[in-house]
Amino acid sequence: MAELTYRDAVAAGIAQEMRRDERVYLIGEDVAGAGGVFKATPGLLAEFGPRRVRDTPISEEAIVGAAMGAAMTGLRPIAEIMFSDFLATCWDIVANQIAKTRYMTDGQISLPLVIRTANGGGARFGAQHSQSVENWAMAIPGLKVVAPSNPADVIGLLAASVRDPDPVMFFEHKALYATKGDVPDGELVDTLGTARVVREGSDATLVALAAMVPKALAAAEVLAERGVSVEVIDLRSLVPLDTQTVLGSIAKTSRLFTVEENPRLTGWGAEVVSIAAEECFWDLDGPIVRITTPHIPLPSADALEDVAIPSVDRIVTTVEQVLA
Amino acid sequence: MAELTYRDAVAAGIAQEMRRDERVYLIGEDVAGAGGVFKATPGLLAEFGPRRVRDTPISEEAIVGAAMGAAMTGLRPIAEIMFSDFLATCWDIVANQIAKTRYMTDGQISLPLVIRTANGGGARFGAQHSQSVENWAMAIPGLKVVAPSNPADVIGLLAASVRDPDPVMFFEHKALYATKGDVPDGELVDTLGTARVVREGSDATLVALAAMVPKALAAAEVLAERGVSVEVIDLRSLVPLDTQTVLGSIAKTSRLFTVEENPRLTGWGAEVVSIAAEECFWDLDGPIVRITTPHIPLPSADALEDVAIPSVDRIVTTVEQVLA
Amino acid sequence: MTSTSTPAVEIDQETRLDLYRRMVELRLFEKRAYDLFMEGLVKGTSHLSLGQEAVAAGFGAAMRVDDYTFCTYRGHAHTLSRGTPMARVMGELLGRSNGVTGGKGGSMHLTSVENYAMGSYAIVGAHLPIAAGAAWSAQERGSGQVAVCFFGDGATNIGAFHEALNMAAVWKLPVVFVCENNLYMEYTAIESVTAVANPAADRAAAYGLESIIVDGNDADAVYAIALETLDRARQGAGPSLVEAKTYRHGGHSRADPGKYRPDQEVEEWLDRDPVDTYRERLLAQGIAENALTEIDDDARTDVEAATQAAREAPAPGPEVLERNVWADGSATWRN
Amino acid sequence: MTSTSTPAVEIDQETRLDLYRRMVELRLFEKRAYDLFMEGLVKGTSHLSLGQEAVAAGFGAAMRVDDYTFCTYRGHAHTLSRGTPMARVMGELLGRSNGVTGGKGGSMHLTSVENYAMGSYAIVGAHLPIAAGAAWSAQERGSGQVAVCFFGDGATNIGAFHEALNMAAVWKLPVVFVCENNLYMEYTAIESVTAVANPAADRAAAYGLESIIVDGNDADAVYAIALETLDRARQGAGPSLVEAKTYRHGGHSRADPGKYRPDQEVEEWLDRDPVDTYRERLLAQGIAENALTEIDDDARTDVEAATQAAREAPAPGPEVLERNVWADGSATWRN
Ligand SMILES: Cc1ncc(C[n+]2csc(CCOP(=O)(O)OP(=O)(O)O)c2C)c(N)n1
Ligand SMILES: Cc1ncc(C[n+]2csc(CCOP(=O)(O)OP(=O)(O)O)c2C)c(N)n1
Ligand SMILES: [Mg+2]
Ligand SMILES: [Mg+2]
Repeated sequence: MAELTYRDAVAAGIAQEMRRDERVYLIGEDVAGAGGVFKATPGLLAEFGPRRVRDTPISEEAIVGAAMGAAMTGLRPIAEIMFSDFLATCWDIVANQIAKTRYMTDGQISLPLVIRTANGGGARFGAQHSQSVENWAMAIPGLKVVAPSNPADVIGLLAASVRDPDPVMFFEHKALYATKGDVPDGELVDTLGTARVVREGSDATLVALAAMVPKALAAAEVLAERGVSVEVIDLRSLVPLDTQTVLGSIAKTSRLFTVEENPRLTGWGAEVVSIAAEECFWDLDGPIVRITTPHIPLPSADALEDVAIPSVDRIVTTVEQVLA
Repeated sequence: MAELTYRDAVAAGIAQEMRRDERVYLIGEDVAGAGGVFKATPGLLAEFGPRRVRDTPISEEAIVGAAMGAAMTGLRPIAEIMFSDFLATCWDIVANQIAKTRYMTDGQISLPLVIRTANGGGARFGAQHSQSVENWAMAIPGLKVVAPSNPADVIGLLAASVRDPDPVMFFEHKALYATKGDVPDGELVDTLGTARVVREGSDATLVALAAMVPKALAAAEVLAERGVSVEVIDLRSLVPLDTQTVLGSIAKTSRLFTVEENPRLTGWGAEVVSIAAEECFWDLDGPIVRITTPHIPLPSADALEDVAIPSVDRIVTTVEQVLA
Repeated sequence: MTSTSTPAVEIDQETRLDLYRRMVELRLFEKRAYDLFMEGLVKGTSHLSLGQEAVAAGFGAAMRVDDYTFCTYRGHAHTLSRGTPMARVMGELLGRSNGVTGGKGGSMHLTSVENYAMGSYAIVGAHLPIAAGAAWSAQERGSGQVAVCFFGDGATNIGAFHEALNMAAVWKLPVVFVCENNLYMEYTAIESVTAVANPAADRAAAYGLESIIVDGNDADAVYAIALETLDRARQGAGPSLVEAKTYRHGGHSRADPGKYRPDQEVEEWLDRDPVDTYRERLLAQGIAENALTEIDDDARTDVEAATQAAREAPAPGPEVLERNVWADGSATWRN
Repeated sequence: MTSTSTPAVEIDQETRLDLYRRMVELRLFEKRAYDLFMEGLVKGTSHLSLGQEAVAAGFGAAMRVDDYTFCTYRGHAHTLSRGTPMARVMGELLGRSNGVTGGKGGSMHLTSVENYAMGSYAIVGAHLPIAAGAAWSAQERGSGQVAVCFFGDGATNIGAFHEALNMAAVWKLPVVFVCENNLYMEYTAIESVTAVANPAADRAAAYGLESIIVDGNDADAVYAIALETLDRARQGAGPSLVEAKTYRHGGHSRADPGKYRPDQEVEEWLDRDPVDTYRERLLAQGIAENALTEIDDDARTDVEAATQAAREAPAPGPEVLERNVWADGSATWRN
C-alpha cells in the first residue's frame, strides 16, 4: 500500500499497461518530453522510449484519428486530449467515427483505444478550459465513459479501459490531480460499469461522479451531524452504467439526488433520474432533485467559479431543504 | 392560406427575413447555385444575388466561424450545416466559441446568427447522416435550440430565430421535408420557447419533437380508438423550454411519456423527465416512461432503421402496456 | 515528380488485362447499381464511380494484398477493387442480410476487413487521419503494409486533410493520399471555392511533399504512380499525395442528372472514357479482341449473379438491430 | 514579398516613439503580471508576451482605430496595444469586477469591443475562421475595416487554420493573419511536429498567397509589413499571412521556467530583446535619452496605477454569475 497522488496514479496506470502489453502506445500534445501539462505522464518517455510515447502537433483530429486507425490494425493506443473542452475540435472523429465504426461494420472492426482527457473546473481556467463534458460522450452510442474520483480507481479503471476491446473515454478531473489516496501494491485491474457505495445511509441516495464524490462525502458528513443519513454512490463509469447499485440504494433510502458538475441541461444526472423515475417510481417517497452547475458557461474569477460549481454547502442546504 | 411543403417553408422563411433585413445572409455548401441538397433553398440566389446567398468550400469550421465573426460585427447570418451529423466537425466553434462568447465577454459581444441543419433519420442514410443531435446542442449553455414539426412552424420559428439576438440552432427534420401543411398568408413570426398542445387528452401526456410529433399524433389516434386519451405536446424548442405547458399538462393527466428520436442516453427527454420528477412529483400517478431510439448508431437498411426509430406501433404498445 | 500519361514503368500484358478487367467490372457494377437505384431497390443514397474507374483499378492492381484501403461514400469501386465479392457489395446497397455489413452500413459504409478494405467514410475528410493511423500502426509493427486513402477534391478544403497530411509527413508514415479530382463537390465546382488550381497537388509543398498530378482516366498512368508511391512508402520514405484528374460521368448521388455541368465539358470527358480508351489502347497494342470480349462477358455474368444474389437475399431481421455495438456483440449499456 | 529587418517605408520619429512606448508598456505590464502571478493574485493561468512585444506594438501602431483584433490566450499585449485601459486588463487577470469582462473571461479571454479588441480565444486555431468572418462582414458592409488575427506557430497545424486561410483567400477577405513563431508550442518545439521549416510562410502558397517572413523582434519591420498588408486588405486585394519570427523570454504559462529550451538559444534571443534593441536604435538615430526615459517613467506609473486599481477592485459578487448568457441579460432557459 502506497500513497499516491491522482496525477501520479495516471502515470502509474499507463506504465503498468505499457509494461504488460507492447501494443499500448501513448500519444498527445506535450505528453512525452514534458511529461504532460498536468504532469500526469512523466517518466513514460524515459521508460518506453520515443516511439511508444510520442508528442504530436496541435492537431486533435489527427491525434484521435491516428489512434483509431492504429486501434483497428493491431495497436492499443492511448491518446491524450489535453483539456476535455478540446474534444470539440475532434468530435467528428470521436462521435461519428470511433463510436460508430464497430456497429457500422457489423463487428468487423474493433477499436481498443482510450482517449484520456483532463476534465472539469475549479482551476480558474475559464469557460473553454473547465468544462465537464462526460455527458457529451455519454450521449454517443458506442463510447464507454469512465471518470475516476481517486488514485486507486485511476489505476484500476485505466487498466480496465486499456484492456477493454471497445473505445473508452477516460475523464481525469483537473481538480483532483493533486489529491492523494492509498493505492494497493501490485497490478491493479478494476471493472468498468461498477459503481461503488462510498458511504452508507438511509434517508437519501446521493449519486456523484469524479470531483463531486469528495464533495458529496463531505456534505454527507455535515448532514450526518445534523441527523440526516445519506448514502453516497460514486458512479465511476457512465457507460456501462451500474443501474443496479443506484436502484438498489433508492429501494433502501426512497429518495434520490444527483450531484453533477456539468451544466444542468441533459447532464448525466438527467439520465439517471429518468431511469429511476421509470423503474423505481414506487420506491420513491418524494421528488428527485438534481444539484448541478447552473446552465451557464463557467466563469474564470475564483469568486464566481466557486459559486457556480456545486459546493459542499449547496449540497447540504439542498438536501436539507428538500427532505424537510 | 396556402399549402406548402416543409422544404418550401424553409425557403419561404429565409426569403421573408432576407427581404426584411439586408443584414441577413445565407452561406453553406451548395445552398446557392443548387438550392440546397435538400432543395430547401431554391430561388434565394436568384432573388438575393451571389453576395447574400453564397456557396462555401467543404469547411464546416470556416462556415460557422464566418457566421460568428460576421454576427459580432453587424451581419445576421444564417449558416447551413448540410447534415446535423456534420456539426461534429465544427463543434468547437459552435459549442466553445459561439455559445460562450456573450457570457465570456460579459455581454460585450452579441451573436445574432442561425445555424440551420438537416437532422434525423428515416432516409436510410446510415449512421453518419441520420442522427438526431438536438440534445448535443441542448447540453451547451448559450445556444437556443429549435426544431419545428410542420411548415407553418418552420416559417414562424425561423423568423423568430433570425430576429433573436442570440445564436439559434435550427434543426430541420429530413423526414419532414416532403410533408405538407397549411401556412397562413402574410408575414409569420412565432415565439421561441412556446410549446403547443397539438391534441388534448386526459389519461397521459406525450411530449414529442419534430418528426416524432406526427407519430405521437398518429399513436394518439389509435389509442383513442382503444379508449386511451392522450395529450400530445409539440415542444418546438428545447431552449428556451416551455416547462409550464408540460407541467400544466401533467397536472391534468398525471402521467408522462416522452417520444424521442435520439438514442436513449441523455436525450432531451431525460431533461424533461428530471424536471417533472422534481417539480410535479406529487402530480404523477405512475412511472415516467421514455420512448426513444435504442442507444445504438442508426443502421442503414430500411428493415433495420424502421425498427430502430420509435414507430407509431411502438408508441401505442408502450403507452398501453405502461398504463395497463 | 509530376507524372503524366506516359508511365515510367513497363506494364506487362497480364497486368494490362487485369487493369482492363477491373475497370470493366467496376463499370458494369456501377451501371447496375444505378439501374437498381432507379428501380427503387437501393433505398438511401448511392454515389457511383462511373468515369473514375481507372483510379480504383490502377491502385487496386498495384497494392499488396495486405495494404489497407480507406475510401469515401463513393467507395463501391475501391472496395470491389480489393476483391470484395460483388454479391456482398450489391447486397449491402440493397440493405440485405448478405451485404458486407448485413445492411448496417449501407452504400456509404462498405467495409470488408478480410479484403483490407478498412471502411468507407461518409463525412468528408475524416478518414485521412484514420488512414494515417493505420499507416502508423503498420510502421510500428514493421509489417511493410501501406495505407491508401482515396478522397475527393472537395476534401482538400477541410481541416482534417491538413492535420493528416502534416502528421503523416512528420512521422514519415507509409500512406498514399489519393485525391480524385473530378472537378465537382456535390453540385458546386471545386474551382469556385478553392484558392489554388490543383486542390491537392498545389498543397503538397505545404507538407514538404512533391507535387504529383496523374491522368486519372489512364489506368496505366495510375498504376505506375501507384507502384512508385507505394514503393516509396514501403521503403520508409514517407507519404505521398497524388492528385488524379478525372470526372464522374453521372451526377453526385442518387438520381442527380448533373445538370450544373456544361454540356461541352461532359462531352469532352465522355470522349476520354477510361474504359473505352483503354480498350482501344489494348487493341492497338495487339491484344486480341476476343480476350477483351471474354473479360466483358465474365464481368457481365458476375454482375448478373451478384444482382440475383442480392435480390434473393432476405432483409436483415430485427434481431440484429442491437447487435455489435460492443465487442461482446451486444448493445448493453447498463446492468 | 519576403520582408526583412529593413523596412520598405520611412517611419517618422513620432511613430518610432509610439512604437517604443507601446513596447515598454507591454513589457512592464507583463513583468508586473508575472509578479502578481507569483504573488498568488492571478488565480488561473496567464500567458505572457515578454519578448514578443514588437509584434503587438507594430500592428497596434499601424492599424486603423476601427480595425478588428483577434488574438489568443497569449493576448494581453494585443488587447493593450489597441488602447484597452491597463487597469481593466489587470483587473481581469486578478478576477476583479473592474476587469474588462468583470472576471468572467479571465486572463485567456480579454475582450474590449470598444477598442475593437474582439476577443482572446483559448482554443488553438478557432479564431482564424472567426476573424475571417469579421472581415467578411467588413467587406459586405463596405466599412473599410481590416481584421487582424494573431496566433502562434502551433496553430498552423490545426484544421481551422487551413479552412480559414482557404476561405479568406477565395473570398478575398480583408484579413491579415499574423503567426508569431516563437519556436515553441507549450513545451514542445514546433520544428519537431511540423512538416515545413516555416510553419506559416511555407504554407502561404497552398492558399495562393505570398510567403512573408518578418523579424518579429524588430518593431519597425513589423510596423512596415503591417502597413503593407493592412493596405492590401483595405484595397480589396485580399488576405495576407505573415510569419513573425520571435521568442518568448519566459515559459509558456504560469510559472513554467521554460527549461526545455537550450541555454544558448535563450541567450541569443535575449540579446535580441525587442525593447532593448529598439531603444539602442532610437538612441543611435539621435533621439534624446530623456525622451525615452520619460516614456519609461510614464509606463511605470501607468502599470503601478493599474496594479493599484486592480488590487483595490472588489471581487465580482454572486449576483453576476447568471448574468449575460443571453442578450436579455439573463441565463433563463425555461419559463
Ligand atoms: C464534413 C462534410 N461536409 C459535407 C458533406 C456532404 N457531402 C458529401 S459528398 C460532398 C462532396 C464531396 O466532394 P468531393 O470531395 O469532391 O468528392 P466527390 O463526391 O466528388 O467524390 C459533400 C459536400 C459531408 N459528407 N461531410
Ligand atoms: C485545440 C487546442 N489544443 C491544445 C491546446 C492547449 N494549448 C494551449 S496553448 C498551446 C500551445 C500553442 O502554441 P503556439 O500556437 O505556438 O502559441 P504560443 O503559445 O507559442 O503563443 C497548446 C497546445 C489548446 N488551447 N487548444
Ligand atoms: Mg469531387
Ligand atoms: Mg509558439
